Amino acid sequence: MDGIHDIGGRQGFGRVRYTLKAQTFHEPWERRVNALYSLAVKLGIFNMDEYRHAIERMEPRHYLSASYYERSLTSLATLCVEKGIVSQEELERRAQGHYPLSMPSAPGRGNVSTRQKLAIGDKVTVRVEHIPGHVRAPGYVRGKTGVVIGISPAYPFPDAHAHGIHADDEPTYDVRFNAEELWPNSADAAQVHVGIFESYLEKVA
Amino acid sequence: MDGIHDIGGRQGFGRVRYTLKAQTFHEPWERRVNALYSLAVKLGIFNMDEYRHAIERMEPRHYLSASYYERSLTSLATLCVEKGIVSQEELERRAQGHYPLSMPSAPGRGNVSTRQKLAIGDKVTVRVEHIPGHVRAPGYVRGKTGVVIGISPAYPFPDAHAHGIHADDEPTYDVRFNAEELWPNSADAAQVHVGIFESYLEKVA
Amino acid sequence: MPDHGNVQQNTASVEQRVDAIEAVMQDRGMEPKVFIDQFKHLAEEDWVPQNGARVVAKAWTDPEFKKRLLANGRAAVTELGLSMPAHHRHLVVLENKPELQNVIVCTLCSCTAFSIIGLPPDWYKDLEYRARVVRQSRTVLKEMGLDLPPSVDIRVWDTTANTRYMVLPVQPSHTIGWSEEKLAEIVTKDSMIGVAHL
Amino acid sequence: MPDHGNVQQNTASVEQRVDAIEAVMQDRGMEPKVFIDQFKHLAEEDWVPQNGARVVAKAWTDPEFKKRLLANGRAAVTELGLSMPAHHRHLVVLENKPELQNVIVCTLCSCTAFSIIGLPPDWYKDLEYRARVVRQSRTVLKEMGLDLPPSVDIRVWDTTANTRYMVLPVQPSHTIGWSEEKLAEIVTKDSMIGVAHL
Repeated sequence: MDGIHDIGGRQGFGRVRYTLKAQTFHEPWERRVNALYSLAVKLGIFNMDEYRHAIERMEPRHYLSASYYERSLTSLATLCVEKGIVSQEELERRAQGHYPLSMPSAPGRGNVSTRQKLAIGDKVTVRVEHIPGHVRAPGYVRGKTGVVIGISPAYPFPDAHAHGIHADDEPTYDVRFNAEELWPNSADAAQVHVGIFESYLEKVA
Repeated sequence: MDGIHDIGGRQGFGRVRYTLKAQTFHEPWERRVNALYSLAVKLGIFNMDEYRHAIERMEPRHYLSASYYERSLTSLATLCVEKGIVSQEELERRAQGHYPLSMPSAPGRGNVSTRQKLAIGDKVTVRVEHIPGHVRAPGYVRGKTGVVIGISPAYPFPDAHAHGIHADDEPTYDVRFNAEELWPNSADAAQVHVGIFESYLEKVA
Repeated sequence: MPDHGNVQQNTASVEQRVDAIEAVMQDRGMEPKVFIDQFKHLAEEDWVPQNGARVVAKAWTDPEFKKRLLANGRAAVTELGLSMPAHHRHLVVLENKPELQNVIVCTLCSCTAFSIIGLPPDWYKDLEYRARVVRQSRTVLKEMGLDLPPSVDIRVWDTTANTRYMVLPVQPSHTIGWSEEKLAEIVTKDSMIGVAHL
Repeated sequence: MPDHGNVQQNTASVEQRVDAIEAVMQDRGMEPKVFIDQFKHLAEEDWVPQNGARVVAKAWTDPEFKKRLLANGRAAVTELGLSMPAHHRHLVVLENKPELQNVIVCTLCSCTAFSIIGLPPDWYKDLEYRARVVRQSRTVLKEMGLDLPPSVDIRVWDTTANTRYMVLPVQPSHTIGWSEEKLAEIVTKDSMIGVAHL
């Protein structure tokens, strides 16, 4: 989905609040949330793709204003409700207040049937697709052309796996783009490498 | 700029909170804000393009969480500070608290020298440009092709006018796109018409 | 993790912030109070949807006026004593037909021909309408109560430049023959934005 | 205008919400308390940047290991008794050189090879880093204190699939000849993300 989470290259953000030896956790509840969602994954209640997609489905204002671990919490709670483990009412009764969850999911899709095996050195274009469900290609590479420089082991196709429908495994490719082709006249010179599933790519002749 | 304000076609938002005979203003301060920014425009303190751009420059979390009139207020206050009418310190002293303003502006640009006069019926493509300053073409038409169906009178080029640099007047064109070409397989069938400045367009042979 | 927006815990309330900027403008001799009163008058008495309703009613009853209105909206509305601000360079009037629905949005901010159709309603300025109506026009209109049959084409107009738009709604058949005054009473702001029928 | 997000005035605090979901999981027999304790141990004692530091120090001092590490990171780190979760399918080790700086980001969420380089620091998960480092790499690194001369090329790695990355930083020249143990002490998490030199 073309969600608010897809912020690579989006302008208007301020400086990175970088500190030396920055912490991972700032509050005790953050550690608990991280453990609880990991436990749910371990117990097979949901998979990592479902987890990521439930974060992406947060209401855009909530997504942007929430901290990282509040996003984790919202995904965990949303999926527990969607999987029938608890109702939103029970959560709200227990939490003694409104318990914001993510928005409903659109349907997913299976692997792209016309996908091709690619080799290192292949020139590829990222398909111009607007998938209503989960998708792992960032918007900034859509329609852009790059070169395959690495191949990673096959993994369930996230567009399907995040929606509980059958997902064939497929490899991902490290594709190299030039930042100045991604954002003409408006990027620092760099090579930008993105890990891209086979279904998202088309070989350029 | 590829800012958070450019939300046409972005997914994840919920239902429109439509009500019959909906109001324009809900709080007395909203009317005052609308009057105050209009007064500043009338007095020549800033123009409408500067006003719009100062809204777009709001910190993304602030932009999304603020109401329409809080965005107006933030633009008005930011421009009064940037134009030297008041300091942020004075505003904060008077408001007795933190007074969030918009982020600094990137440089603007002048009219595109290679722009061409267009006629009704011309097929045109929206240039693939990523302008760090103000721009009035929504991201969803970037690189897309449509047909000119209307011509509007010339107006100062906003990419320049919003930055206080010389702006030649140029016409805008009503360009018709197919929603299904803008968002393949992911839009309701419709024609989408966008008012586009001449500098943003290239005629397709 | 500290709060990362620039709106902090100790942020002044929006009312305090409005008071502060108004006080500054007062101090600098800009006479904001006078303008606020004038503006209240403009917003409540001048920029009212009854203006557009009069335009629509006249177009329904006067074919020659309708031709002039569709050819040059900005000039035609002056015939009714109406005017538009200088930066609204052009008024394009979009005629709905039984098989054609025109809808207006401003995805980048919330522009409207406010001196003709009135200041925009709250929902028009919301992120939901701005984000969704260009891409999910039929779905959004249906959610808003306008369930169009598939045979009706939709045209969405994104007012991203200095042209302003208004929709000329279809005259309900049961009102044929009514007086201009009576017709003007049934025309709503929402029908001139294109999200409602009459 | 009513509040439009789904986070309302009466929203439970985030702690109350965590308590509620933990209590539900407890009720359903998932034994969350046990797992939270285990996880605390994992996060604080197992998933520490000292793991990656040992990998880096060994690569600096053992050219054959470095070859294996660059060829197949996931297999090579097992030589040091390290492992990665099942869904981290691949570990790609990116070798920095005096004229090449590799930088890791995850623009869509905040993935990292956390069992090797440690859980990600707060700034890595922030919108600012995710939005900006792919497009303004040199500017952002400079703001973060790493001012690279124009002669240094930058490669940004956006970890949007199930491959995980770690940067092999350049060994500082004054540490040539140091023992593996002493070298491991100077390697930081940030140098293995690629935003700092040693």
